[in-house]
Amino acid sequence: MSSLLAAVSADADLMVAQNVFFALISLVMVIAAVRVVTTGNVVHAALWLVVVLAGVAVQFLFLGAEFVAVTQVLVYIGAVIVLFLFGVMLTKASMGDDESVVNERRGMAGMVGLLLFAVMAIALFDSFGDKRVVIDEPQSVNTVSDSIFSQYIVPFEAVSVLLLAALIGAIVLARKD
Amino acid sequence: MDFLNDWGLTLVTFLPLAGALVMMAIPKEEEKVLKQAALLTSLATLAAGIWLLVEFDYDRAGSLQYVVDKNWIEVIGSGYTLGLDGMSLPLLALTVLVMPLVFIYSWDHIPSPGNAKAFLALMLILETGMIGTFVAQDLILFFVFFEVVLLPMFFMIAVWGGEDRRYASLKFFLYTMFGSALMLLGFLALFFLSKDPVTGELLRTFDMRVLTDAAGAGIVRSSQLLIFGGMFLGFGVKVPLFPFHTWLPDAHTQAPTQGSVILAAVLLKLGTYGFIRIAIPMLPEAAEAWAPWIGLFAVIGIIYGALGCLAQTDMKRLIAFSSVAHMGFVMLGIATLTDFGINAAIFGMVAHGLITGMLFFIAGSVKERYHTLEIKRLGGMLLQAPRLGWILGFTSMASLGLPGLAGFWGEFPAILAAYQPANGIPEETFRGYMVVAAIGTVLAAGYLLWLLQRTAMGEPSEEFANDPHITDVNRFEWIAWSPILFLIVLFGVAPGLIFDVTDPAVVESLNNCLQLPDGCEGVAAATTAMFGG
Amino acid sequence: MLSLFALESVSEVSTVVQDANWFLEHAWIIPLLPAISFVLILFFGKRLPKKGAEIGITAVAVSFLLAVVTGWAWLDHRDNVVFDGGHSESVVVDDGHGSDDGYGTDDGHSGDATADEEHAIVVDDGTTNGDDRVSLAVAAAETGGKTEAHPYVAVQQTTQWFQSGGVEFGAGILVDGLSVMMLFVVTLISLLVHIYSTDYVGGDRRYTHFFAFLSLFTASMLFFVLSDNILQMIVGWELVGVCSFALIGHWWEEKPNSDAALKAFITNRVGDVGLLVGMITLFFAAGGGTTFDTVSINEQVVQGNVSHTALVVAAAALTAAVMSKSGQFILHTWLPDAMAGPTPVSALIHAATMVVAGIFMVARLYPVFFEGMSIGGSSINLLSTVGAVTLVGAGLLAFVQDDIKKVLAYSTVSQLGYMAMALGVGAWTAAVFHLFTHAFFKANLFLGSGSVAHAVHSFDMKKDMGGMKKYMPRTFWTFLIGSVALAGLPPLAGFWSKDEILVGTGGWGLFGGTGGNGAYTFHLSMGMIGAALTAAYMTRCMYLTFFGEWRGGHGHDDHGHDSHDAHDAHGHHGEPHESGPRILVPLYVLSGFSILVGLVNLPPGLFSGSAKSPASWQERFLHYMEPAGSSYFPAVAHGTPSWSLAIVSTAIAVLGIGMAFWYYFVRVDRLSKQTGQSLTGLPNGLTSRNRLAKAGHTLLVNKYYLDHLYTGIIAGFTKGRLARAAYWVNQNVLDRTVNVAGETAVRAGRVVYERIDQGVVDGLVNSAGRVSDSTGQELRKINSGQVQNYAALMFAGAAVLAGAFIILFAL
Amino acid sequence: MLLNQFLLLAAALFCIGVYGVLVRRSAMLVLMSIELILNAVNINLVAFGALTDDVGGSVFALFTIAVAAAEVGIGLAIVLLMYRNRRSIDLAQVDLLKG
Repeated sequence: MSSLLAAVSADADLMVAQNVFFALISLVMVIAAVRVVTTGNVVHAALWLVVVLAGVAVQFLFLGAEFVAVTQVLVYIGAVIVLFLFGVMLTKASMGDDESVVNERRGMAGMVGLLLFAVMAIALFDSFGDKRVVIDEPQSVNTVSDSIFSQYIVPFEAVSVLLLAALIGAIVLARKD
Repeated sequence: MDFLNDWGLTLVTFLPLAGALVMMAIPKEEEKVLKQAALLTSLATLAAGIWLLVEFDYDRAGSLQYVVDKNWIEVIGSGYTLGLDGMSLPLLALTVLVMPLVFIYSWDHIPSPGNAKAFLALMLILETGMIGTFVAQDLILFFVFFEVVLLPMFFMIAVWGGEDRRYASLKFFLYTMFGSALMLLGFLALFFLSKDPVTGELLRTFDMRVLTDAAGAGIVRSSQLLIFGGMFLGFGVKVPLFPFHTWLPDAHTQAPTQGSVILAAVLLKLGTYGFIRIAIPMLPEAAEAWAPWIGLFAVIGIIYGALGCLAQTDMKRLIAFSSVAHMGFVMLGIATLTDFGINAAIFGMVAHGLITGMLFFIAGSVKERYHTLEIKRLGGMLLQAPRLGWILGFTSMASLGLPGLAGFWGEFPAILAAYQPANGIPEETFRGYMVVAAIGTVLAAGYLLWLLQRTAMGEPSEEFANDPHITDVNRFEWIAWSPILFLIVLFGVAPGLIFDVTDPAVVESLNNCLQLPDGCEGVAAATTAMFGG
Repeated sequence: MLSLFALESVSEVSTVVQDANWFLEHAWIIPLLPAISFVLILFFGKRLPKKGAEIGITAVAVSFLLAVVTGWAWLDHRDNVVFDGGHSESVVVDDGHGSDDGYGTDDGHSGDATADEEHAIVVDDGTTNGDDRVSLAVAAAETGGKTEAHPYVAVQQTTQWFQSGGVEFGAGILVDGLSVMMLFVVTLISLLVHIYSTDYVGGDRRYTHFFAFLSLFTASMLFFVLSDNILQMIVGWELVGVCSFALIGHWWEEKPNSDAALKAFITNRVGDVGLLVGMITLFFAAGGGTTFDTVSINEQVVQGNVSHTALVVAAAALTAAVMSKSGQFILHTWLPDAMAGPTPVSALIHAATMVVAGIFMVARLYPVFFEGMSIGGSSINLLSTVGAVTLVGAGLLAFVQDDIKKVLAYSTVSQLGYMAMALGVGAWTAAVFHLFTHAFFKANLFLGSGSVAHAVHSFDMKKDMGGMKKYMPRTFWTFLIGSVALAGLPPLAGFWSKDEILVGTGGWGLFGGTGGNGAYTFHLSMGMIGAALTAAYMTRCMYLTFFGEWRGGHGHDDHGHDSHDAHDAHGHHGEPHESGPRILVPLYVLSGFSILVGLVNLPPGLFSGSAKSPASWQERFLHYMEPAGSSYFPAVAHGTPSWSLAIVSTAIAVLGIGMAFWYYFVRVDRLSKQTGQSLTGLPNGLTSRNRLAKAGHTLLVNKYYLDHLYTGIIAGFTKGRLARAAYWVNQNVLDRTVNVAGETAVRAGRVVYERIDQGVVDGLVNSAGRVSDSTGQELRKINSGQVQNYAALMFAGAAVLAGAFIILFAL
Repeated sequence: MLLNQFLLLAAALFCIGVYGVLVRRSAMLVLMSIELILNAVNINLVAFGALTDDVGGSVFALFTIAVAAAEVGIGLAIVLLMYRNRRSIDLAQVDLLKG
């Protein structure tokens, strides 16, 4: 942790506000994420998820990826969450607190999660100890769209086909007959 | 032959996949058409393979031919690079040959629960994966093909397998995935660390030709050892080398006959092929340091596999354990790091593929007739199904390394090579291995003849004495088996057919440092000094 | 003293040529014919009128004729080949050169590829014989002035079989006296056995298979004896082993037969470990890691270019191979069991040919043993001791056998012990000569026993034989000739070869007998004991089989396994009768050989004074067979035969016969007549006699109890306690060890499998799952079918792996 | 700002997501946990894009969002189907793979 603290202090004059804000958002996100996976109420979980997703959008803004942040809000919060809520209603999932929402694997899963985090943290400190992200100006939508439609046109087309396939697949699966 | 040069390998690799796609379009009910389609595809692949074999320039067997080199994933410097040389040629030939035979055998042997379409299509995908692995000359491409093999096999065991199929398939899958993960790490490390031996610049390539030429230049010894260790685990699991072998008996026992045959005939060779194509040429120094350990595990495997065989009560499981012992001989040949030993290893791979594949065919047919593979309950096969019994006897003899049949030339030269391993490897240790391996041949004779005696000789047990289902070898079995039987004899009498092809390629692949008096360590010291680590 | 280095001056030269008589160059045809016959019988045999036997017999007959002609050509070659100006030519063979460009174009076995294999050939003008080189001195002296220009020159034809890792694997033939002799023996006995079998196994359910394997065996054995490199020897060695396996287990329906087959094969495999290790050591130590060529390896050894340690290792390892293949103590136990096979097989494989493969191999690689075992100038070594112990041990065992084939089997073991001992003491020619003579009389005996068994449907001498002389007079006479030859009475074959072995021990110092390579006194005495034993047990065997009254024929059911099929075809159950001509003719031929072949190597000084011209009969065998003076043979010394030794050894044999004769033909026979039964021994001979009361009278009646001492105590003890103890040791210690070793291997396998494999190794895998599964379920539990479980394991595994690599790489 | 702060946040989200995937009995909640994981990846992509000043990171984040939408669509359809067939979306009862 010492390297992180050192780095933070060195950076303090420039980015204090930004860093404080980041810490706050992050804290909220982590708490919300924990609630997503622990709360007994499915609808509450979906709402906590909204908080996390919004936080992620803010993080995108920190990183200067405005377009991504906007898409995040539109697609995730706008569509995906709504989809989830529909799903909750359609499957008549329990709306109230329910102790059994978590299975008996809790201990092991916690250990796995902590272990993973530890490993990643070590790896990250080791690899990117004091790398800095410098955001001069936000990415313009222009650059993003330019590269999507030139350099990344093939993946883009692939994604569109994938979406189409998912669309058809979802219909086929959910169709009542 | 421009077409062949440019498209030959691509054709032979993806033809089965194309066939599988075509089969998707055929309705499930048309079983006959599906079988024809699958067989035709594999025969076309065989034809393409033979064409490649015929046009192959055997005078230049040491260098890659039919090379295709196209950009693929530029970002990471990975290319669509294919090539065929004397090292991969026998294995390619083995693959394209065995697959049609498996399809012929499948003609009236679709295992329960049926669904020929999926079964055959999976096998075709498997074929693409296997051929691709043998011709890929780019690490990422190699890895992709290596992994492509995994899924069809998993499903073949999990869906068409025996009673304990889920357990076996999962074990197979997890074990192999575990190995591949480490292997991939090794590949990545090679990508990031390799330097040009002349200029000292970072190579940043997955091209196996370039990496082989670099031969680990610029990578510090400790890293080399670790990278080799990762590959050792990855390939070793696939081989399977002694302590990593426990998935094999389960997978073999539970897999359907076709799965066992493919597993034994080709899949196990992916691991050993990886050793001789990637691990050793690219990291000769580490190979030298690891060689005594590989040799140790190999000879333990030889004895251990044989002892395991002696304890078995199930015929298929016995054959599966014998694979551990036989692959031990192959690995012993590889561990010597001499051209002689590696030639023997390649021969051993082909021979083991043919012989053990054949044994699994027989086991499948026995199971079909007797509905059991318990050795205790079998007996008198020579009376009830004399031809099947004689084929079992013949194949057992081949498997225990009888001269004049293919098994001998994998086994004997490997033992021979262990007398004098490459420079820099402790000779005394390997001479010890040589003796142990020679003792392994005694045990091999023990368990195979014991199997033969208990299943084929004597009188049939009362249970099966008058069973009308026990018939002799049928037409499809003859068609599927006779090429294998013929090749076992042919390679036994004329081993030069394989040795002449592999020899130049093996010599080419072995880094010169292994031939120097001090072995690789001396050279490594020099290169380290040059690049400053 | 003899020294290796004495040869150095000459043996830069390799006395091997390629150009020779057509038959010598093309000796590879001889094994090829039976090989073709094997394939033909396998595929077409059953459809032929004689079920394939005709193909086998034709092929072997042609091979035999070729072998005879080849042998003739060799005799000519040996006497007349002339060296001049750095190349050799055969002065008598007209087509020797004419065929040069013609041969080999249609076949891979010989041909133009041999050119690069050419050995340098330099003039050997005969003047290089060192003063101290006894062997060459003898050879030179006996061949006379003219033939000094005719050193021993082998014929070699090699072609490249394949190449791997810079090592050339050749295939070729090495034709010299030894291989020519073996060609003759193998083809002749194989031919006779083929003919014999048409009657003996006639009507057998696997008649065709039987002949197919006989052909394959003949081909493999010929391939083996002709091989010019050690790899080819290994190949041939293994192939004859597998034929032996198939033929011992010919009637595999009965478990004892398949057990015997397995035992034979696996015991031989144990020896093969030695073979592999020894041959590989030779390949690297003497072949320089580049050549398997027998001649080159031998030359390197002869020239002293090979480290002594390597030779010791190689010789010791190869001795293990000899012990298994040639039935030497302690690996001999398979050979008596192998009698479960059909009798013709026992005669061909387990008496005359395959079991001598070990002896042949030692003879072929003699320099290795000579140097490795330090045979010259020593008085004991591994090979000779193994041979000596085998010789006496097996001889004792032969006493207590009731099964006639087992008597012969132990006898074979014992005689092989003679050969191994002879090689061990440096008497090369004697060993090979004994191999030669033994092949005939032992095949004769086996086929004779088969003839008897064919008549009485059993091999049990005590229960089913006796008095066969009356029923089968012809078989009786041939068997008698074989027995006398085996017992070593002059002038039959066994005498000459046995005497030479005893001479070769160098342990005899009386009446002008000289030492050979060392003073092997112990081995001489063992040889003497063996001679007495052999004579005695053959006498017993003769009595039990052919004398007294027939004890069979009272409705017993246990036929010898050998003959059931054959019998049902005959369908008679009356008195035994003489066998048919296809059985008798081979017996006549072999009897003839048993009488005569000893004469081909008469010792010097016999019958023709001191004249040692090629026309004389003295030491012809030595002259034509022993490659003394060639570049690939060590400088062995030859003992000088002595009359005294010959007389003593004969006396000992006669003594053995006499004692057994007195016991059976006099005592037992008398008692049989008294009781009216056909007895096989004296009932309670020891205990029912001599109480103190009538001591004096009884003492006289019993001729001072000398008889008692001889027959009752010495012979009885030898025959009873000692032999039984030896047999007990054999059955309970050695055999048991083999069995226990097998059982232990299985048990170890089971333990390894159950405890370690299923417990530890597999357990490790399983516990990896268990650790991550906090509820600590068993492995099956992770296979709960719940995806989340799998996912948990996967993530845990990934985390652990990633962690491991971070620790390894980064930290 | 340090690169690591984003990466660590992402790692935390990822691990929480993994925990959720492992412990949740309701298929719906598992899907939500998967969303957490995907978002963690997105943060990483964008962070690395910002580090190298490359637009590729953002572009791939967009692709991931699209793929995630598709995934949620299909996933929900499967959950629906499961519910229709079993009247439950409890994953503990889904053990078709059980051997």
